[in-house]
Amino acid sequence: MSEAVIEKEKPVGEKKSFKHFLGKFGALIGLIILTVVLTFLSDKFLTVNNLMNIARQSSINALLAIGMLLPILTAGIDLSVGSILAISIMTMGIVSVNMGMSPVLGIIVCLAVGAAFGLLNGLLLTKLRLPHPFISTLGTMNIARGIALIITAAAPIAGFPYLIQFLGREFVGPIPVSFLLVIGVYIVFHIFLTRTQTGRYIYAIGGNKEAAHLSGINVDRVLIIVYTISGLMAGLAGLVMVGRVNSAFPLAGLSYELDAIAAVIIGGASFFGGVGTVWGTLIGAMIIAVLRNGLNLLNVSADFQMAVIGIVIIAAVYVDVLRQRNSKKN
Amino acid sequence: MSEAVIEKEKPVGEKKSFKHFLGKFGALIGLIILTVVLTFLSDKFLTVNNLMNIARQSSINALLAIGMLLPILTAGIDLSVGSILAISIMTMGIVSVNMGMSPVLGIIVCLAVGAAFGLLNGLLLTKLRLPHPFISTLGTMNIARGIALIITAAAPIAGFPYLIQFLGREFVGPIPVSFLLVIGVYIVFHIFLTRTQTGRYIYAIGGNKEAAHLSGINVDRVLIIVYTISGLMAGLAGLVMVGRVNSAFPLAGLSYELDAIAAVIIGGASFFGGVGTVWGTLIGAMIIAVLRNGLNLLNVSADFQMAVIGIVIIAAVYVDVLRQRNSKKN
Amino acid sequence: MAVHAGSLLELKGIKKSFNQNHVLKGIDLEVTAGEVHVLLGENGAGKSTLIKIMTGAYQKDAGEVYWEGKQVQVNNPVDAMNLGIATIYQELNVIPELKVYENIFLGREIKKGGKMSMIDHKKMKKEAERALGMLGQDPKIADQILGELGIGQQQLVEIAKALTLDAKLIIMDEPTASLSGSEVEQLYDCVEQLTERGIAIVFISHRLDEIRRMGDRITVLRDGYKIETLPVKTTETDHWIELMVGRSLDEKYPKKSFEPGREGFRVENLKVAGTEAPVDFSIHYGEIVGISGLVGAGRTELARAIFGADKREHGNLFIDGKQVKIKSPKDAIKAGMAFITEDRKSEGLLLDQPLDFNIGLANMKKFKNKSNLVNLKGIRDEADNYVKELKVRPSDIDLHARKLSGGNQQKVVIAKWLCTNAKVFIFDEPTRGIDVGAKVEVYRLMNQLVDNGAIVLMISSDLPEILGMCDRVLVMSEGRITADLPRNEATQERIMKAATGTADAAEKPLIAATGG
Amino acid sequence: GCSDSGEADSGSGGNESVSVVLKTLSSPYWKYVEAGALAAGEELGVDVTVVGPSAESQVIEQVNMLEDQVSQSPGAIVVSPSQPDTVVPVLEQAAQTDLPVLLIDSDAEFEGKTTFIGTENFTAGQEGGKLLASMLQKGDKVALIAGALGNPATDDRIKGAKEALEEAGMDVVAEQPGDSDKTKAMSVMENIMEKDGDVKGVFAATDDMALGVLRAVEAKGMDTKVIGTDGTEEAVESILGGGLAGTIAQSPYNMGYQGVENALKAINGETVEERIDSGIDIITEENAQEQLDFVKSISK
Ligand SMILES: Nc1ncnc2c1ncn2[C@@H]1O[C@H](COP(=O)(O)OP(=O)(O)OP(=O)(O)O)[C@@H](O)[C@H]1O
Ligand SMILES: Nc1ncnc2c1ncn2[C@@H]1O[C@H](COP(=O)(O)OP(=O)(O)OP(=O)(O)O)[C@@H](O)[C@H]1O
Ligand SMILES: [Mg+2]
Ligand SMILES: [Mg+2]
Repeated sequence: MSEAVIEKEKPVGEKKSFKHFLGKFGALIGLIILTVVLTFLSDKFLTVNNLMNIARQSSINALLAIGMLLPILTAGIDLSVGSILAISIMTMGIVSVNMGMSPVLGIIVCLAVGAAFGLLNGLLLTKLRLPHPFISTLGTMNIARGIALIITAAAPIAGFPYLIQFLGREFVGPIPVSFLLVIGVYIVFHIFLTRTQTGRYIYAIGGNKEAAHLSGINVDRVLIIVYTISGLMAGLAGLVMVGRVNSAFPLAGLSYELDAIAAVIIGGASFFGGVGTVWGTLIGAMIIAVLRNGLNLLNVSADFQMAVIGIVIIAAVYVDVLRQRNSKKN
Repeated sequence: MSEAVIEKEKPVGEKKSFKHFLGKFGALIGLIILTVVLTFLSDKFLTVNNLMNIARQSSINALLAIGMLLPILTAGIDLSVGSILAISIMTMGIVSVNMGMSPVLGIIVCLAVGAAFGLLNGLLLTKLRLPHPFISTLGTMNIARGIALIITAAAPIAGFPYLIQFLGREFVGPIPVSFLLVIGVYIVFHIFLTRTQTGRYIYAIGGNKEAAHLSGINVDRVLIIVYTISGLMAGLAGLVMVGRVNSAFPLAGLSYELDAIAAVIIGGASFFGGVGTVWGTLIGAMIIAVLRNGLNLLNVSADFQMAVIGIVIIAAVYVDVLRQRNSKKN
Repeated sequence: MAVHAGSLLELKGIKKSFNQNHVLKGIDLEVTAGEVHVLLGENGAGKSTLIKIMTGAYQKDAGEVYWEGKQVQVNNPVDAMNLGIATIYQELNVIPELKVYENIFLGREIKKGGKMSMIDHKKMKKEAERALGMLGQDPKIADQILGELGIGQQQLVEIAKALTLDAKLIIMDEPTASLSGSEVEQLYDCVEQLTERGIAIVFISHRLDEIRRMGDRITVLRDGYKIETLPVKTTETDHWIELMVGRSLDEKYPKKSFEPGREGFRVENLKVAGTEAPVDFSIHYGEIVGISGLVGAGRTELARAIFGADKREHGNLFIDGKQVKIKSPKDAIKAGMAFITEDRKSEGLLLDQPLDFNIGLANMKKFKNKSNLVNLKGIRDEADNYVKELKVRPSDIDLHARKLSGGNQQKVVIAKWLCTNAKVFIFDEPTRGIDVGAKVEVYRLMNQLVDNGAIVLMISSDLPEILGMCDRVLVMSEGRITADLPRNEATQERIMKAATGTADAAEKPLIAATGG
Repeated sequence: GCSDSGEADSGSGGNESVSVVLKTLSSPYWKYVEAGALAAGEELGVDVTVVGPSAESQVIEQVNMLEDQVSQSPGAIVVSPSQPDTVVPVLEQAAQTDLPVLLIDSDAEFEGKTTFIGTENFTAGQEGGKLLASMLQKGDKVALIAGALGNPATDDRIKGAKEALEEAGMDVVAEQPGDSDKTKAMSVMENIMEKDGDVKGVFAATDDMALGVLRAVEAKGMDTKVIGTDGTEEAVESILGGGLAGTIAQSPYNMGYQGVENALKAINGETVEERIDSGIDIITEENAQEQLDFVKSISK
């Protein structure tokens, strides 16, 4: 009897597909709530200008987060992204400012150094058979930061050529290039993760490493790719950062890994691997950026900001938990 | 044939039990190697005075690490220990310095606040059913630090009464009281984890949460205890810190969670839960302290220190991996 | 095993659904003290769900539960334990990191004194040793880390766990699925002792011979309804099957004989790390070769070594007379091999991924389109076909593997490997936990594979299945092949003799060790 | 063990040793302090060791470093505490062995110290506030960008600046944390401008943050005046190029140099003034070139 009633209350079609959408990107509800609240609290919040600010401000973390998604999907973690960002931009600075070489070379060096350190993470994990990437990436985190400080004697490098600054600085109409880059990268990652063999293997490894191995997946190879890509993304995030502030400094990216991990987890990925989506991660990164922006607009004092950020992180995830619980009940 | 040879090389008794010992605390080899190397590099290293320095310097991290071991044993994590340390000591400062109340009350408040925030972590995790303690403790990390800053207007508090300073400051002969405290706490934890029901349940939950639940274990209750103890240990570590530096400041303990986690993992615990020992954790904490001390004695510059610490973390764990691989082959 | 009067547990009108899937639609069940009450039903019929409601692991949607005549609420596993219900769940519920004896006493540790006192490890170990002894196991394993045991031994530990509970009702959800003959015998003895003491057993199994031997009464479930409760003694097995699947089954072992062909697969001088002697055997086209043996005989280890999942010290593999180099499962799959693993949960499935992902996993290359992207639609279609062919239920490929019943999960693992179009199939306990109807499907499938020119090697602890389906039986004991019996010579006695290792077999390891 | 070797060291004469423990060595500012200390060591023939943790927030790590340096028995200790009170217990122990202790940059309430060399961060902030106010009209909107909350040095600068700005009748519309991070400061400034589009002036507690703020301001095409603190090479270059309006330099090089210089005096028993002002340089377009030349000369 009650079943029949339930059936009636559920019109199919549109509503269902929106529900399906929410089901996939649960954190979206959190983002929407946050947006609504901030729109009420500040009339400056929902302006094109401010939204573009948020888009730009979220881009560095969004790039780090999408890189971070891969290790987390394999039930791993990458603590070194902030440090890799730093070493990437410092070497780029040395090449294209201090040594005055071509900006294109600088960009290549930046990305290559990022990828190389990521590769190092992957090799340490798989070849040394370290028990967990926490160790290998904690090691690299220190090593990369140390080297970044050593090679520059802790001095910042400024005055980058326009080409290098382009990504982090320019606009297409009102839209920051860095945000377009983020969207592009996310689309590529979406295709990579859902449609390529390696992408699917990443989920498989996170779901059950042993089963993946026995199904003929070269687990080590996939893990190496995963960490290399994460490093590459750190390099790319660095490139955007340099464009944004027109300078590179060796302490850049300090503790950025926490924000990146938070974005991934708020976006619905699981630390136990195998679960998580590209778009969820984007929403996670947006939640963090919107929150920071809103607190600035409201001129909330620094100490309260911290506490509020803590509460919102928990609330955002809790909203998702509630949603899941409800959808299970139906 | 080869088996027979191997058999001959294996005298039973003493050697075997030492091997057994190493098998249990693999990181010990790393610690020994490190000690030998440093002894050669600096004649100041292996002096009573310096060893006592190390003992004292390791104590804060050792206390945080033993607290951290519990969440990690349950396949969780506690990112908030550094912030909980801060809020514990700031409230203690307000009570026994600013308000001039009794030091005993201050100590009680310090430990109680630590435990209370740990309890909050546990409740958030279990009652809100947050998917992973990374979220709840990341939230608390921000909340606790924010509150610590708010209630003190970011100002440090100095001039604590002797009783509060006692643990972190005094000596019994040449041995710092803080180190004796660490030993005592570790023994208690050892008994707790190996000999009490709740202790064993912590391992069981980390090994297979579902099976633990079906065996009638109140998983939520155990998790709440786990995070409460971790918070309590953060409060205790704070007490030691205040004694050491005779002051409390709201940024105390910043990023200490990383060192604590590193100690636990270097000590052989697994992020996937169910594996890890008290003594391994102690060795992990000692490795970190010895390394930092040694590098200071050698006047290695901060940037090189970073790089070296990164390498040693990886190496220490790798030594353990090698040992395990060898012991499996035999 | 007489049926004692007086109902111990009574269920009335139990309903349970998951989302839109109505699994139990009003089940009545009565268990009396001292009886062995069998639940029979196809995979996904709701047997495990029903017992999980009894034990408080799931909450019922409707219905009543009576215990010794009084209505009770069982809200969680602790409630059930307090009533006196002990349970062996279908999926292993053990803590691999803890020692065997700790697993046995998990949740009710023996303490030295009062409630707050320390655990008495010594006493627990002793008690555990006793319980293991009752099951004919080496008591010494009590002190081992559980995760180091094979899956069969782990299953025995679970049984020991239930035995040490002072229970009035013991629920066993397919306890014998990964046990072989002699362990099952031990279990029979135990059950007999228990029922004599008035303890009731609720027993689930897909092995009908076992039910015949042990059961007192059977309750058959189908499509969420209770069909009938009937006595074991006075009814025919075929009748049970008919009630269960809704139609009669022609033969339980649809063995087809083929013309034996040339040698297709050969293992030469293969030595698994840690074992004493190398292994040699070969398989010809047109035959199904079985490997029998006791739990822990090393059959799985051998299969894993062949498949490149574990390191081997030495050994050569030949397919169609050509040597193949296999260093990893990847190599093995490339060479045309498939390995249906024994533990579906830990080695077979991505539990939190949908069925199509699971089924396409081992052969994703096949689904790549021109632009090198994975053709998701292709995988879906193919998965859909297998799900229908193997009658996986529910046949929804978007469902996560975790949500399927044990038997249906097993079918998904089989589908994954069929999808690879391999030439050499190694089945490790392929019918573990699947119902009679589905078993027949699997056997037919093996026939079909052989017919299509594939090589089939089947490891099984189910002796009737080995006898019923294999053209040749290899028997393993302590890592060595102790017998190679053609179909007409393979009898239960000869296999058991070779498996338990008679006196002369026991001497061999020493000779092999010094001679090697 | 270690007090013996200490005597042996001082007994040998001539080649004295001074340990310098800084807040960190990972930023240009502290590199200038290091450069000053090392230069003094070279010129005066003193063996100088400069150490510091990887970040200013590593407070206990700094205490550990101080402890490790003290246990090596140098001739004197020069220290710049991240959290002033935290070093007192170690210094008290050191003072028992008559080890001269000099504080630079940040003072601590420690009885036995030989001297404090530096300028108050509060004063530096005040100067910055005054400088900014001098460029604006009464009632103009200004914003403050702080470091990580709880960092005494940046907190004090902000307090000083705020006081000076309010005294001069400015309207402080925002006070937000930039965590001493250029990128974060830039984001914060973008958001502040969204709220108050007509901010006329900004004081940032470090030059790094000031440069981030400037970047945000320039992107909007505004001519908001931005004042930093520290006097780093990058900031001075920006001033020369018409970017930053000015910066407050606390003479880090002098602190380092004078720290070692006076430590040597203390070792040799000469009297040292209790309080030495290392001076504040207010750098604007006029004197920027001078400062740049100087900074360049020391960072080599
Ligand atoms: N947690 C769950 N969520 C959703 N559906 C479930 C869940 N558990 C079981 N089911 C569904 O309930 C039905 C009955 O499953 P159950 O495990 O009780 O079957 P079973 O009779 O024990 O089968 P088997 O013989 O294969 O073990 C199946 O269709 C299964 O898909
Ligand atoms: N991971 C492991 N670590 C240590 N010993 C193991 C491990 N896996 C299996 N063994 C042991 O190796 C021996 C052979 O196990 P294997 O699984 O190959 O046997 P089997 O014949 O397949 O039996 P079953 O699978 O029914 O238990 C057993 O004694 C088992 O206890
Ligand atoms: Mg079942
Ligand atoms: Mg097996």
